Amino acid sequence: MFRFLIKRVLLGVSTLFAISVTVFALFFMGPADPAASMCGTKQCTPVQHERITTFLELDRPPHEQYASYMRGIFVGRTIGGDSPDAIECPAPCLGINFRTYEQVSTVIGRTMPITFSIVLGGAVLYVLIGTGLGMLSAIKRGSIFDRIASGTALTFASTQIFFIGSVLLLVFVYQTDLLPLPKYVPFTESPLGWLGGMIVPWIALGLINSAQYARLSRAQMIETLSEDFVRTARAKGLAIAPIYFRHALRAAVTPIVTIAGLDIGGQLGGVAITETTFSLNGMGRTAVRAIDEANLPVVMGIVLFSAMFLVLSTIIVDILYSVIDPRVKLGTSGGH
Amino acid sequence: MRKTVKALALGAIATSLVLTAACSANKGTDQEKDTAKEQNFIVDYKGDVKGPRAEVAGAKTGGTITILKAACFEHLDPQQIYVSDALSYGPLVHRSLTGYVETGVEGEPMKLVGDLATNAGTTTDNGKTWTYTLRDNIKFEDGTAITSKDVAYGIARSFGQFGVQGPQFLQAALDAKFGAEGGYAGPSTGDLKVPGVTTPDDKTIKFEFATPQVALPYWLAFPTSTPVPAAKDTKEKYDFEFVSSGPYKRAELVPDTRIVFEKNPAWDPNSDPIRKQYVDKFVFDCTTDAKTQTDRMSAANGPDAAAIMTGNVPPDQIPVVKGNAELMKRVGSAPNQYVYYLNINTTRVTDVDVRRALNYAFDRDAYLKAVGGYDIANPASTITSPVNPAYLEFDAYPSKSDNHGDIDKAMKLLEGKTVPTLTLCTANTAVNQKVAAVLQESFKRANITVTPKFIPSGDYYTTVGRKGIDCDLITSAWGQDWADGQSVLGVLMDGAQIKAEGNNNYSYFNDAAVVAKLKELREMADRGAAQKGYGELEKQIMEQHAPLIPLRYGRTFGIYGPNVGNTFLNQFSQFDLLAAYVK
Amino acid sequence: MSTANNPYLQVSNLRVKFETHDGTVKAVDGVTFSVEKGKTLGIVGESGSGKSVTSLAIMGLHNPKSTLLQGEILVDGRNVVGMPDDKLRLLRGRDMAMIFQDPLTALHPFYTIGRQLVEAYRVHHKVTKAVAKKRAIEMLDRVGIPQPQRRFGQYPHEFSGGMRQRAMIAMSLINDPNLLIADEPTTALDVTVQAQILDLLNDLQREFHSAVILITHDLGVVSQVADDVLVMYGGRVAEYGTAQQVMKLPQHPYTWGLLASMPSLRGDPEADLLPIKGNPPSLLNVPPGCVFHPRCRYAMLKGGPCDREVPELLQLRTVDEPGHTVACHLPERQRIETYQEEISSVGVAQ
Amino acid sequence: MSDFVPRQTDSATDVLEVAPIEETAKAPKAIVGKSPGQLAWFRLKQDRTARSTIWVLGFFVFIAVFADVIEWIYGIGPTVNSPDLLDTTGQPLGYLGGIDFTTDNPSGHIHILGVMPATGWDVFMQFVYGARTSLIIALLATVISVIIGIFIGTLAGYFGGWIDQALSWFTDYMLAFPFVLMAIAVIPILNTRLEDETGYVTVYERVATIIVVFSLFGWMYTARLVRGQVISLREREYVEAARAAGANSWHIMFRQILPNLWAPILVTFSLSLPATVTAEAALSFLGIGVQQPTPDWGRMINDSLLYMRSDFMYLVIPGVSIWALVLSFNLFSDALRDALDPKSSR
Repeated sequence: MFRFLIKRVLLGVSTLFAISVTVFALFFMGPADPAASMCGTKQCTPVQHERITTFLELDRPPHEQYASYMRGIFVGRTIGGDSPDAIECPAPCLGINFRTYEQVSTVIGRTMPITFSIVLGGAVLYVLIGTGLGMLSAIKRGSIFDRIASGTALTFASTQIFFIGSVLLLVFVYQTDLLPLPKYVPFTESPLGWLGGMIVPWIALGLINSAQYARLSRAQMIETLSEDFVRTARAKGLAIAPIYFRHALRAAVTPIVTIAGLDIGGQLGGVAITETTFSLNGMGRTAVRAIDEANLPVVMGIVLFSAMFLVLSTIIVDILYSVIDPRVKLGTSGGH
Repeated sequence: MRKTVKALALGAIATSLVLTAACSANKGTDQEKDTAKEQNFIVDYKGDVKGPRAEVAGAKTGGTITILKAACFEHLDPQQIYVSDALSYGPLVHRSLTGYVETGVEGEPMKLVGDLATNAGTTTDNGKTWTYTLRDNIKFEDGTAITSKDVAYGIARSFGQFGVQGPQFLQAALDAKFGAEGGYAGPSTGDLKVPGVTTPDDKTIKFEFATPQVALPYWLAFPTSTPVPAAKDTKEKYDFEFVSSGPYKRAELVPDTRIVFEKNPAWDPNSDPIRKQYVDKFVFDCTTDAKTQTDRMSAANGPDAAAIMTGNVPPDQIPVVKGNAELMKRVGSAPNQYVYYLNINTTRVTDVDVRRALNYAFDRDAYLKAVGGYDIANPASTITSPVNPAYLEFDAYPSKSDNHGDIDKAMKLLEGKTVPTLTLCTANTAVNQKVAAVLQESFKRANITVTPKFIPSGDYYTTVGRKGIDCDLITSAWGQDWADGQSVLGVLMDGAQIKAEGNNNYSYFNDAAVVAKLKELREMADRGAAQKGYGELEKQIMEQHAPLIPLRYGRTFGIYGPNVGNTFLNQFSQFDLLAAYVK
Repeated sequence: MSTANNPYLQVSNLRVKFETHDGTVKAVDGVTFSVEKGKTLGIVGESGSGKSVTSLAIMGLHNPKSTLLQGEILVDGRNVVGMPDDKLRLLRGRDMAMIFQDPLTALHPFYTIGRQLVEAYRVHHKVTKAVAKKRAIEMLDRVGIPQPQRRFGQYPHEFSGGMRQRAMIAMSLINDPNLLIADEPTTALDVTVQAQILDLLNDLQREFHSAVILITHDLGVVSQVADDVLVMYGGRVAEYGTAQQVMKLPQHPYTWGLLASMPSLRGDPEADLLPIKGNPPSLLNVPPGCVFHPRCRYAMLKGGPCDREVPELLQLRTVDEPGHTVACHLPERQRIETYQEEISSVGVAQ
Repeated sequence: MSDFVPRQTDSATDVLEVAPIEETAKAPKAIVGKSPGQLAWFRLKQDRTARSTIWVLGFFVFIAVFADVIEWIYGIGPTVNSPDLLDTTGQPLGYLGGIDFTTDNPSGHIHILGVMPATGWDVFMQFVYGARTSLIIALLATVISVIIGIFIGTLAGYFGGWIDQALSWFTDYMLAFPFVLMAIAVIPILNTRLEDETGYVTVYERVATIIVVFSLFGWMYTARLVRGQVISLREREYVEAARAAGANSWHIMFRQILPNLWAPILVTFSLSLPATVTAEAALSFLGIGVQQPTPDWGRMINDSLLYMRSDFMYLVIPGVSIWALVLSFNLFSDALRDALDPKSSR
């Protein structure tokens, strides 16, 4: 177990390292003149250009830039070198937001709760509802309920969040005022306000994703129900409920946990489309805006952060897997 | 699974029924024409306007006004402010040497008055030397008195790295080497001495220029001249940690999210002819896009009753808003200072008849509808905006009917000529992509082929501002920096200013007679007479040279809450809050 | 063929049909047999012959929605056809139990062996977990699993194939059932282990005195352990009799084929096995007449009834073998001659 | 499901259910005498859902291929300005977004799906040419990514050892990139590399960029799937036989093993195609994608959100088009999976 964890974390770290190198190379060396593209819509005066160049150390060789960036993450650094306006950036320093002169880590810290609220709340909703509906469909396979549920699931699974989200906003928020307008209120400030502000994004995420989870869990459950061990359970004389819940569900839930884990991990790094649809300034939308502004340090920071969540979620899923399925021995499997 | 298809079909039918029911015939609405009114304008050189500002009839104190914004101010560091939202609401916390008094009352002229200074400026030598004396009892939020040194320090700052985003007229006029090697580079170099600026005592600040600068009072109305206490200059963080000199101060500031201003007790109403302090708090909600702003303003529930929006109502909501008579009472709709052009690169399209033909061939109606309709744009025929005092109403290339242009005249002008394929350069945005296609189709009617070239929007003006660019048609927009013809024609049509890079004259129009006339107008001390001159010059340029096609005048179409008193669209096309109150 | 009057299980004219994507499948078409306590019935046939479906129907483990059951299945006198599932389930595991072919998939991979045994016991006995655990360990011990205390807490994947099947057997016998159905219990196991498991089953049957149905495709296995033999083909009974009768004088050409394809019983072990040519019939599309006729070397195709009439299951007339029945159009005399001349003498050679 | 993006996690697991062909053939119910391919095709033809979705998909392909012919018959192109069909706010006059089956209007043409707000362009022609853009991008991107996936998956699965470890690591590494952010960040950067001196990038280059980015970030699930299948096939007898007969690795991989994988690959393909259509639409929603005047459904949705309240039809048409296309693909791939593996769940 312990050896496995170490191996897994090392693999994850190597992935993250490779991603950081790639992203760094792409963003800082991809554009012909990153300083100019960061300069903004107005004309770039030599003064501005030079300032950006010194602050991002664009005048130094790429490997030094990268080394200094990585050093910043672990021990902090001074941005702007020996310029009189140098900015102190303590660890974990992901650089400085060029527009607001905040630390990128502060930007992430501010936008993270928004993304987390959307994603985790939505996930609870769609995993529970989706899985529940799917399981029910599987049990009542072929019934009217199953047909309606499967049809609805397929319909919603084929739509997009920006379409459903916009229609939801139009119908339930703007035109009828039945649901509150999406906005972020910190939970600590007002739990009710938090709930109200998140409800529409959750519903939208819920509609689309629970459709997909319903499809997945229905298929999974049907497959499990045809397994020999379910037949054995019936042969033992077990009643319906323990057959479904103790035997079938337990086995069917494994791949769902895996996928939910990877999904949530992927989403925690920002749900750009959802956040844009509902005008919520989470990490995704912030990153999109930063890309528009060529605010490379912010983009870089958020992309790395997202990648970290993805890598982390694969590790957690592996661990979860071994908890759920005793056949999986952590010591031997290297990955998925 | 195969049975699900039926369920799907049913769902689809049900949905389409709902949708059908939601639609009815659109027969169109008539567009009321608002005639541009000539603006009268007073510059208070004598110091007649004194604090406090007159009470607003019916005004009450207390309450909170919420300002709905799609994004927070780019800057609140006074020396970095240059964008209209910050120019409009920055004065709640920042005072400068001069400032504008606007009342929104029909017929009452806008005034440029002394703000921290007692008057708009005193000059004894036609603009080469200017002296300003500070008012009494002006203080920073911490209670320390504002001295001329603080003002000078602010101006010094604007030379350094914290002024690069702000306007740079003053700096360029004070220091010929500004921005170049050997020029003054701000206080972080350790040198506090701004060339040409002296502070003989704590109350006086003096500006000396090499050439007459009649526009100085306007330039000082920018927060470039906002005082900054040197001890509290936190450099780049000053955007968030600024020290207030106005009636409000920062109570909360979460970047990209939320800003709250509360009353500043150190501010003395008697020292300020521009601002009132009726409202307890201003809350800037920076995460609300124009669509949502419109919806919240339409509903005006709870705190939104005392809110204002800062964006334009999006095109799909305009018909909805216009259909609601009650709501229309709370709509602010007026032309703004922006004018949009299709510049014709005169160095490439040298035949003036082709340029005239392009003007005739342009389908302004199609264009206006493509950019959002007549509520947020007016058909333009001049270079100068109707809100500028230099505006002269004329149309050198009138349409045959309904703003569709005059193809016959265009064809006649082009008779016997072959026009090569023209390259249309425009910034790469969603709207511009559509507009480019509309323009393309529009010129096709006169057999002129245009191919669009989309340039990344971040670099757009840098790219097309490069002399020798291979664009034949270049889209651009211009908003005056101050209410004077010089700030439009003097920038856009002055061939003498054409340089290798960083041009604003995107037509690359250079005519000796025009250059001479512009120089004469620029240096005229009587600005009223100068404005007339600009108008006539403009008419002459359009008729004789046709260096551009005026596309549209910008309009603002916004909504304010029913409980906001004394607000109106100010010169920056924002709802004015300097003397607003909560009903 | 035993002659007791009150067999524990009496199946009469059982028909099982189910709907699939591709059409209706007649998996079992008119099967009759009986088993009494202490006896073993071997059901033999290739895959698709309907033997497993029959056993599932007895247990009531078929899918009730897509499956149609007809006929009568009397378990200790109670007809389980049409019995509501909540009543039937009380019989399952207590009165009748089943051992499946592949213990790896038949045991739940996520629960310990012990937990699954305990569960099986507690379904039918209101006892504490401790009591049930004691019983489970006893059973594990009884089926020959060493260190049952330790094995109790292990997962199926930690067991070897043979041990797993022993655990499966322990689980099925934990409630002391009167009827045990073993569906190819040794197919998935190594040859050496197969014999052990069969021995174990034999021992247990003697000890528990239950009726056993042993389903297999291996006539050799049947000859070792079964008292009676039921040969099934294409959902129908081809031949039915005591093990002795069927092994001594098999009557159906299909049984001959099964015998011939047995490796060990006779002749030269080096000789090739003799597989039956062709594939089992598609139950979607059952051949007319005798189901076996397309593969039958002796079928009377020209003018004969084999491809037109379904043969009845008839008692042998010329030899005195009470209870030995066969469904074949060939004249009995010809069958006996053919068997004696061509099959038993020549053995495998053909 | 990350936001909008290709729900391939889901798909991939589903696909894994597809049984290898041989087993399908041996299934007890199998009808004797038909090859697995014929059998699948037979089942597909029997499936009503499959039949109807094939018609819908065929319709989209037809209009995409014959867009020019349709324009010629219909009489008006996709970008002809008709400002006189709009009111002063730029909204279409008349009913349901300007639907007009007569030519008695200022443009002199019929507009069976109405006209676009702001420009007065004909929505039907936009829809027709939009199908072309969406399908070309989705098809090419999917084909390329599936090919990359097959290649990498086969190499990893066949050779095993360090090659497998390295390629699997690379797959994981590619999967760890946040797709949406990378796409909107990388597409402009790639475009800047294609710029001429004024920063201009042609339509073809832009489309190519999108396809490249989708292919680059879209092959991982196919690779994983193929790897797993190849590992299970690697030890089969006929492969052993081929190896014993001295066939080289390339021959074994691409002649012996791959042909046995067509079923799962076909299913992955049919699942990732709609995912790509959706992803392209989503990128257009974020403002990265094909540009005017090239018609595109995704951008149409993005554009129509601006007119959602005043011209709901304009949102409905591209929205329903994409929905119908994606739904048809999803239904079709379900049916395909059923046909290829009748034992599977549904």
